[in-house]
Amino acid sequence: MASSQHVLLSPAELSYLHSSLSLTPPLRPDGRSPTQYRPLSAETGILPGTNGSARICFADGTEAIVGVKAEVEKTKRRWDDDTIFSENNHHQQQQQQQQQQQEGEEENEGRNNNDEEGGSSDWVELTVEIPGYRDDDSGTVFLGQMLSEALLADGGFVKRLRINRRFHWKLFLDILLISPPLSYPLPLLSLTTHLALLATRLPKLKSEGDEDPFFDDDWAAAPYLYARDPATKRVAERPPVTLLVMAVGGNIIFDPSKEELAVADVVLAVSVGDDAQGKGEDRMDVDGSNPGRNLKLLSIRTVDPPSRLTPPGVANAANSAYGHAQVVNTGANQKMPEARQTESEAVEGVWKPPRGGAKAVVMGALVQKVLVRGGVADEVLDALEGVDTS
Amino acid sequence: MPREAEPSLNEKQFVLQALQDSVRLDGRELEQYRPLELTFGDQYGVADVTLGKTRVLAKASAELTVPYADRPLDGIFNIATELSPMTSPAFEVNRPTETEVLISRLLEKTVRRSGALDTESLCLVAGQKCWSIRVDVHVLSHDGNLIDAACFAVVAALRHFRKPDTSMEGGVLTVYTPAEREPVPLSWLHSPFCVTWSFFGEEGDIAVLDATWMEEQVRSGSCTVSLNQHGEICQIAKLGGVPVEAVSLLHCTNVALVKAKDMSSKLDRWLAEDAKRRDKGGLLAELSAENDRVPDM
Amino acid sequence: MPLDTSTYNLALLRVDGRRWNELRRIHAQIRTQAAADGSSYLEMGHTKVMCVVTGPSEPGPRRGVAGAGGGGGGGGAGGQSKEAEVVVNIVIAGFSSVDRKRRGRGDKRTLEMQSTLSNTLAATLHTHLFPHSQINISLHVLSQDGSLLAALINAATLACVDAGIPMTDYVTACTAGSTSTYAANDEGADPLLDLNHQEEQELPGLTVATLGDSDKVVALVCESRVQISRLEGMLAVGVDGCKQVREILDQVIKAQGQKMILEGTVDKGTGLNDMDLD
Amino acid sequence: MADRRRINGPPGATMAPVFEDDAGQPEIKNGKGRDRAPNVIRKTFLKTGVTPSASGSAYLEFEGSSKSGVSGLKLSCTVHGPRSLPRSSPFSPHIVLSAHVKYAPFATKQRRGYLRDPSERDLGTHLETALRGAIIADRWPKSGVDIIISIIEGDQDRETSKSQGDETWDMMNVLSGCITVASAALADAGIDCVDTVAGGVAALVQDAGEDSTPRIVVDPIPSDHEKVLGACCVAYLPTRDEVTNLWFKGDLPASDAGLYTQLVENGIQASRNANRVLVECLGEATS
Repeated sequence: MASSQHVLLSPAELSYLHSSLSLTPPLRPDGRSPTQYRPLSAETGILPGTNGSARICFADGTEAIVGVKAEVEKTKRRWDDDTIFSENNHHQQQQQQQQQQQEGEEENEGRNNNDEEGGSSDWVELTVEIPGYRDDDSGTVFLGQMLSEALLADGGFVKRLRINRRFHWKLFLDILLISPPLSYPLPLLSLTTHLALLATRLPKLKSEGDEDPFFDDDWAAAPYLYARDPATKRVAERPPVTLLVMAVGGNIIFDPSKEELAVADVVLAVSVGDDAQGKGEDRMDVDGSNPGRNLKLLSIRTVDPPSRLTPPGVANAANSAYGHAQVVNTGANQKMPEARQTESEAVEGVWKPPRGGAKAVVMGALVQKVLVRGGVADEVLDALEGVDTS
Repeated sequence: MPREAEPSLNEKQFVLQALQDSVRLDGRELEQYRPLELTFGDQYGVADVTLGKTRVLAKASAELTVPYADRPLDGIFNIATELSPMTSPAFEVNRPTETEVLISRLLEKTVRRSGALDTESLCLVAGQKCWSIRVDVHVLSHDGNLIDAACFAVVAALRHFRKPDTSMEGGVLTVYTPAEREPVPLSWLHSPFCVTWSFFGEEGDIAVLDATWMEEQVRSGSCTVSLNQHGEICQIAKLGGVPVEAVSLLHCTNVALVKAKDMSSKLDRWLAEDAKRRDKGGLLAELSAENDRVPDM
Repeated sequence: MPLDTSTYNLALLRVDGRRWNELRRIHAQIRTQAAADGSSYLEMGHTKVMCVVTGPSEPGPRRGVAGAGGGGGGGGAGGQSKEAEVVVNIVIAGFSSVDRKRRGRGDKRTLEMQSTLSNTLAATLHTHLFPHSQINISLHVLSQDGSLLAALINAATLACVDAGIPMTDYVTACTAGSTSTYAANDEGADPLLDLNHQEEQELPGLTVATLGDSDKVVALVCESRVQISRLEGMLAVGVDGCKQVREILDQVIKAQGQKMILEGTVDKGTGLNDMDLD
Repeated sequence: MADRRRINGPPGATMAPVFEDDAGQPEIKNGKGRDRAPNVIRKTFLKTGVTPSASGSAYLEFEGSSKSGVSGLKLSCTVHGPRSLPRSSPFSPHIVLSAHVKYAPFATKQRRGYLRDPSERDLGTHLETALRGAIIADRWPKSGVDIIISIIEGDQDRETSKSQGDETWDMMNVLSGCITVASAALADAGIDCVDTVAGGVAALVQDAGEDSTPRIVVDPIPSDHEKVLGACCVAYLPTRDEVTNLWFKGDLPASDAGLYTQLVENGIQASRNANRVLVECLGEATS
């Protein structure tokens, strides 16, 4: 499932799209504003057989289902972890842990201790299924890696899966795209995963310490993976979301459709998390509206813009027996940094696939636009908060 | 993907029309098999089956390995099918075609899932050591009805096969070479055989057994029934194709039972013949009780 | 955990409280998905499947459709054939069963089901009307509780109706089993209709798919050992079950059609006069 | 998993022997850090034309750290093409680029199988993105080029444990090496590019010690530092001043946008350094 799937658009159509998207404000084919997402309907808890599940339908008909299943797994001992599991050691560990809690999670002296608190990224297994594509297709792998990267980036997520020193939860995330991939499914899959994780509950632990874990049978007592604030019923910390954002001309466009991607200059997938730390009580009380979040940047990936693979248009002037005139022309233009722009402007209305990369400044602007307080990431998280995940 | 040349329209028409009149190109009755031949190899567990021009070779082998973690008390039993380009240009190496997947599934369901081989008897030390029995099926020549031939070959190979004898003493597992101890046969429970029906025509009212390659090209559906000599169905697979009246399917299974019993007795006879041939002057003959009494005479 | 069949003999009730000839609850919906040409959602008891049909359309560039061939039925490669190719793709979600089990793309059981579905549907769809094209059927299994193949066939039929692909009749499927084990040749064994997962594990059973309300069997799959004498009873119950399923599916389609006419999504055509709308 | 084509090892796990450290090692473990200036990349060896049978090829080596038991990075890249596409594939107005990255089974601590795993496929996709921006693809319609990279030695510290999650950071270094070596091999194959693209890595690291503050270093070796807070890998075209691929990972507060910009700038700096090596190497080859 590469972003570079074939787009059946003629050079003339591409050229029209490009110029209309480059206008200020840009004119998108479906009439959205540059930062607007496609309208969506979402529900959670649709699959009783899972620990958490969610389904999102975008208005254009693309639909995804995510199911989360958890299993108890024995934590692997590492070769350099020479602590023999004895009662003595056990106490020591507990003391250390207590001590550590007092000190906050800032400092950890021994490596051993450090590992106790952390987890391994093997504890999460994420699979993406796109109908019609093999699961080892590079595009599918890319999507899966991108989503798991965001989830595991800060190492905080796996900590939630720890049961005790010897056991942990192994979380399986199965992400299914139900509809045919009409657009690059990254935003859809990311939002659905976000909701599914919010709805995920793990059985309540009844055992104590490091004994073999056993759990409360009562599902109603099962705590959420992402704990709710008991008073406000709000989720304190939220799973990350990955936003797809592209630049075309001078404009920045969010949640691009397949057609819009076909003329993109640069496409970025930006994962952001909502940092719970620093989110004080004082900011919660403002009449329900969100006073802004402490966003954090978790990962950025460049998505290969499919525009590079579009067929070029041929200008009337160059449309003679020898098309070489154009190639020579581009060769000369390469000396100039703005070669691409000048080329496309040179012949009005003739599509030319972009060449080269993007300025670091442009990429920076894209990221900035995502992260800025009250920006799109904030909006998306706000909107997702509206979904009932209980 | 390379494809086999399809038969021409005229050929198809000819075969179909002949079948309408209950005539087959090779002069057989509709419910008649081509001559079935079986040759055992020099080694134990090699069976070479020919069914008309179709020829399938199966070889059984055993090796010691670790049982699967989730089934510590069971041995491992696998059937590997290989349809090489030698058989037909439509088959490619390392890329299972639909035919190959279906054949291997059918064999698996017929022989493995029906419990023909007692996998528990393959386990030597629970969770640590077990036999892994593997049957490799090689199709040498493809003239239709691969499934029946392959199934017969697999069953024959497994029943002919002898695995090295082992003993367990004080926690020490010993595997004996054929020279030390005569290899032992597998613990075999029942012998299932596949019988494949082919249906022809829009209505699927002409049912034919043991279709040749040409007939398979023009058939509109097929149904494979696996049965053993005790009259148990091990598997039925009519995977789509032309709709057939339920009553005629019942008739098909009943005829298939007769054919399966026939195959079963044939295989028993061949196995007995082979055993007799091997016994002649064999190690077993020397050590048998009758020999002991010779000096007394 | 062996199924306690002794209780069945006492009360003639099965583990989930059904009688021998009762179907589980079937809930179905069509047109669940706006972007697809046809779509459906089907629940048979706790078995839940979704189906999306795309096409008939121009065969896309040969992508690595799951496994080789992807269960391509219809006949020949899509491009040149005189009939549309029915390409079926089944995704069994990892979370669908009680214990998570991941099935890779090369899983032979899935490939076999794909091929079965493709050939089953090709028998009823008028593929000859769409030469050089492809009908893509993609199925998602969200939850499994027995009778999986039957549910897949039913869901695919519904989605094909929704997609408006001409077909001879409904292909409906259900499972049938028998209370006897393979060894016991007891004559008193009852046939059972519509097996759930537990029954499927313990008892012999078969999946049967029939065309319309005829007795014509399109697909018949039996994967367990059973006495040949049991077959007739099981088959009869199964075929009868298929007819019941057909009625249910027919109602679903009619209800959706009615709704669409009332909503004005489609014009009330001439052919619809005899359909009674209240 | 089901690798039936090769003769695989026996079932049941075998472990490579682990030798105990010399006495006194432990203090070095945490005490010994980076011995380069923050803006200096490791010494790099690059040579083109190493595989005569390929249209283009290159070999790249990063110097290992001075610490014992730390291997450098060794990459070899071959480029096949431009060549005609197989007849079954559809028309393409551009050159079809496919990048294949594979660790040798012995390249890392953990043995790699013969089948590509997700992380290798992921590297391949990143590499494709980085190179596609550099290649002038429309000069070869209906043709394809295959770029095959084998990682002969992965950049890994044998003494750090697997569960420290360092592998993810190692991948960035490997990717930057891949980009540079592939660029050299493409040039060797004579495939037109807008510029030579080179990879560079910058990371925000925290060193051991009570009072150390996070700092930005280029070309980091994860085991040299106590903790890596974030890193980015940049593929950069110096003459056009453009970035073809950006991969960032980590945990940065959004409020501090300067940190991100600095990180990318440092990545670009590292890439410029690598580019100098690249250009020099190509110059040597042609002279």
